[in-house]
Amino acid sequence: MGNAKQTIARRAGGELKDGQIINLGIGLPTLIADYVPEGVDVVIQTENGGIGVGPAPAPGCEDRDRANAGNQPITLVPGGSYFDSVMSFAMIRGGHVDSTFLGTLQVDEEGNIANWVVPGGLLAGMGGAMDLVTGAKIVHIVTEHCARDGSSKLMKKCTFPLTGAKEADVIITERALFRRFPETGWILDEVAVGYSLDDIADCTEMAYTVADGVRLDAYGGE
Amino acid sequence: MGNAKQTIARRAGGELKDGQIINLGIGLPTLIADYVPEGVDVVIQTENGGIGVGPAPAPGCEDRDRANAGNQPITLVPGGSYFDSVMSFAMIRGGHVDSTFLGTLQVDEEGNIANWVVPGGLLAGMGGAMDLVTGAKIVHIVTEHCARDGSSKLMKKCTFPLTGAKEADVIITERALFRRFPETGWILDEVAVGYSLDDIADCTEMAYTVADGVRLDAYGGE
Amino acid sequence: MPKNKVVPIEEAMSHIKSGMSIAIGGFIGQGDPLTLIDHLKTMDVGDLTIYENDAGYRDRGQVELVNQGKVKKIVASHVGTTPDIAKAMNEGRLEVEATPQGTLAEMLRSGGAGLGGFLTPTGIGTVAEEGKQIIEVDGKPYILVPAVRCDIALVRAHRGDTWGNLIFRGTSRNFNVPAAMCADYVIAEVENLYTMGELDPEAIHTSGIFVDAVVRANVSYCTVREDPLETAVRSK
Amino acid sequence: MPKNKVVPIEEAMSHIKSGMSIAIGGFIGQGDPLTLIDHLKTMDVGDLTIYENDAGYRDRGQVELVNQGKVKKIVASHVGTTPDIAKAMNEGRLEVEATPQGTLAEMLRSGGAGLGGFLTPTGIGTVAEEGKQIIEVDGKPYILVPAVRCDIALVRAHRGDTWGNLIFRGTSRNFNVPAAMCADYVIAEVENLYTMGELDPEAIHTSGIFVDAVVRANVSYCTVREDPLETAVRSK
Repeated sequence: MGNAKQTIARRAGGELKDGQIINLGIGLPTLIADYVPEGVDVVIQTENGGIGVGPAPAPGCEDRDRANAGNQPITLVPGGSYFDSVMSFAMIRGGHVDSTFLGTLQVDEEGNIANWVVPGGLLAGMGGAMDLVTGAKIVHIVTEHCARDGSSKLMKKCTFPLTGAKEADVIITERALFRRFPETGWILDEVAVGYSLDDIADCTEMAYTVADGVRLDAYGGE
Repeated sequence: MGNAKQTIARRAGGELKDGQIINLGIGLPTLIADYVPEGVDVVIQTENGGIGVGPAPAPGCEDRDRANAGNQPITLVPGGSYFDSVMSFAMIRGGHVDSTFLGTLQVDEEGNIANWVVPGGLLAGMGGAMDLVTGAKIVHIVTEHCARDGSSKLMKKCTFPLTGAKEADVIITERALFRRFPETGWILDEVAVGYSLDDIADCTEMAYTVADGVRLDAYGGE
Repeated sequence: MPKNKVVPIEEAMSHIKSGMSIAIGGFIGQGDPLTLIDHLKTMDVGDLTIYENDAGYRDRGQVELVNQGKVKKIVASHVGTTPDIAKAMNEGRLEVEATPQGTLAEMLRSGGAGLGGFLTPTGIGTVAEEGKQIIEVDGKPYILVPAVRCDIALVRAHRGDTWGNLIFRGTSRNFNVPAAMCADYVIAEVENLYTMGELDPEAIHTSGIFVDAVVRANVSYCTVREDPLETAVRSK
Repeated sequence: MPKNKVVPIEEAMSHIKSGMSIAIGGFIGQGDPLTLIDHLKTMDVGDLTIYENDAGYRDRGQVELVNQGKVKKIVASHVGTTPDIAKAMNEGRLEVEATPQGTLAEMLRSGGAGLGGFLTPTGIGTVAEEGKQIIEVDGKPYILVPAVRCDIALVRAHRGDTWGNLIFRGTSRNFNVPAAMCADYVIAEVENLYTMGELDPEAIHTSGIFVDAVVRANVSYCTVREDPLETAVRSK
């Protein structure tokens, strides 16, 4: 089954739809590129100024002018192109990116996301995350279910400064998948193999409704 | 001496400074390109999306994709380039164009310009004129001194809808040249050969001050 | 791999319905999407609102749609190159909203960029202020111009690939770039169609991310025909 | 004919004075103008305010100016790739204003485009709202972000001509484009210098209209060296 991060990335890959334009955050979300299902073509936008991101270059073929927002070397697929930061965020803010996948520190009942700064911690900055959660049509939060201290990252109310208010649409952890709709709030749609409904209730602080057709033993069991 | 339009265009050419970026309005202002003084290099921007406009193409070499804002065929000089309308007006509005030369229906004591619509007349539209008078560092009004009915185009107060408020910096007619400074209002700097100070006073409705060193018999007498 | 968006013109244009707003690229004939306009002339739609720099040149271009009675309103910077527009206005058949050219370009771009609007100094002290909010920044007044999103955009490009990456030629780029950004469904007619990877990724003017459908331009509207390589796509 | 703007680096950089605001292009090393930053390190100026996406990468780039004590304030979207910045902040030597990346790009572009500001939905309901005016358009709230003009801009391009037309390469384009638009005096270091007319007029990313001085990039910072033709200009 691999570790939690690979589990999350693989399940997130299953969310991809043919023809979508997606943006993958730094870290865990970048792994999703390895789990694009067969027969699904997605176009990856990188906010530092490229679209149509392809496989990493072969060792020795890296190029300082071809990298992603995490400074990892990239290639472009045929049809990809480069642009400046103004154009990149016109794409993102303007709703031309279908889906973004981002890690988080906290996400809450209202869909608030806090992923850029810990109060009292070192300031790094929000980078492009605030624009991405505002502009992308679907915001996927991909994160381990609990913080290192064992507390739930899926909270009643975020305590850290927000990245976006009411922007999260889907949460994918190694244990469960939730979808949020304006009328219903969070719906628990899938429980990963190895966890029970009670397990999810125990480690989830935010309120949610269990879907009528909730899928147990999900995430592929092989 | 040629006709009034050529006289105006020639004197306007004398205003050009080496290295300036200029934009020439449709009609009379376009003629100024023929009167760039020896040793002065200017770069002509056309608001429909080109910079470095050069001589008209030879007959038979016109190209539908290379034209100015008046749809006249153009060429570009080496170093010139093309861009879209958003970028063009970023240049214009952002103060990157040094000087614009525009014809007018009326111009007044406060530097107000009215050149885009006659009340009750057919609406054409302001095109790029409002952006040009707002954004260009120096706004030159190049116009015949009087309207066809003999009334002064240099008025106490514009009666037509304005193109720009307090934007005119220089007025060049076939009879005189005025410059406006915030503290002084309009200063009469030059009187063309063939006209007296009294002639100018008679055909000018707006208030102005005669410069101490006003140049009489100006505009080159040959 | 990005998707092939080349479709028959009928299919692309079927997205246009009566009452819609349409952004149209071009500048008095330079880069006007005449193939798409010709097709629109054959369609039974009306009550359109059009955002464009102008209404075409002489009797050609968007003015033809006006003469057919398909257009309710034009938002443009200048309609003086198409005499029939003045006639339609005078006869009460058409509303024209004159907008400064730079403001119009920025309105469409802002809509495409997800902004709510922008502050421009252009038109302060003129009729362009009318009905608009004035906001001071550092003591200087600006007009708050709301962004515009359209239902449809029609543009023309010199080169395009099957994903909708577009390259324009000369001064035909103009309003084609902001028009292509601002609409929910963007149709590009391309004069010379390439497969993906044939256009220089450093020199794309409009990314295919903005484009929904690619159709072939009518040969008679192509300024420069490039030698069409016999590829599978282009022989369609 | 456009003017030759190629000048010695000392002459170009002498426009930088203490207390000035400087926009710097680049993205964590991609397209950072390291030649100009190296020169700035040798100059006796301080109290600078820098607008940039980040502070460089690891110990290289703008962070070096911070470590020298030349910088009062950084307005950036992310400074996490340069650990010394956190140290300087904690020790009270540096102020950092975190700004969403898209907002920062648009701030500089707006300043360059003569706009007073723009309305963005980014950051509504977050600290990005703080001290900012909220304006509703069609019932949706937006943050009013004032445009930024800087005294100086420093950028790096892959290709440039002697008038300052610039072409960037790959993802090194990034903030170099808006930075080059927003400043009163714009200095471009170019990796490969061409005479006017050698660059494709359809493929210029930044027009020379925005650029005031062109200098040669240090050879060791050039990603791809093109065969320099022996022209009069380039042999200078």
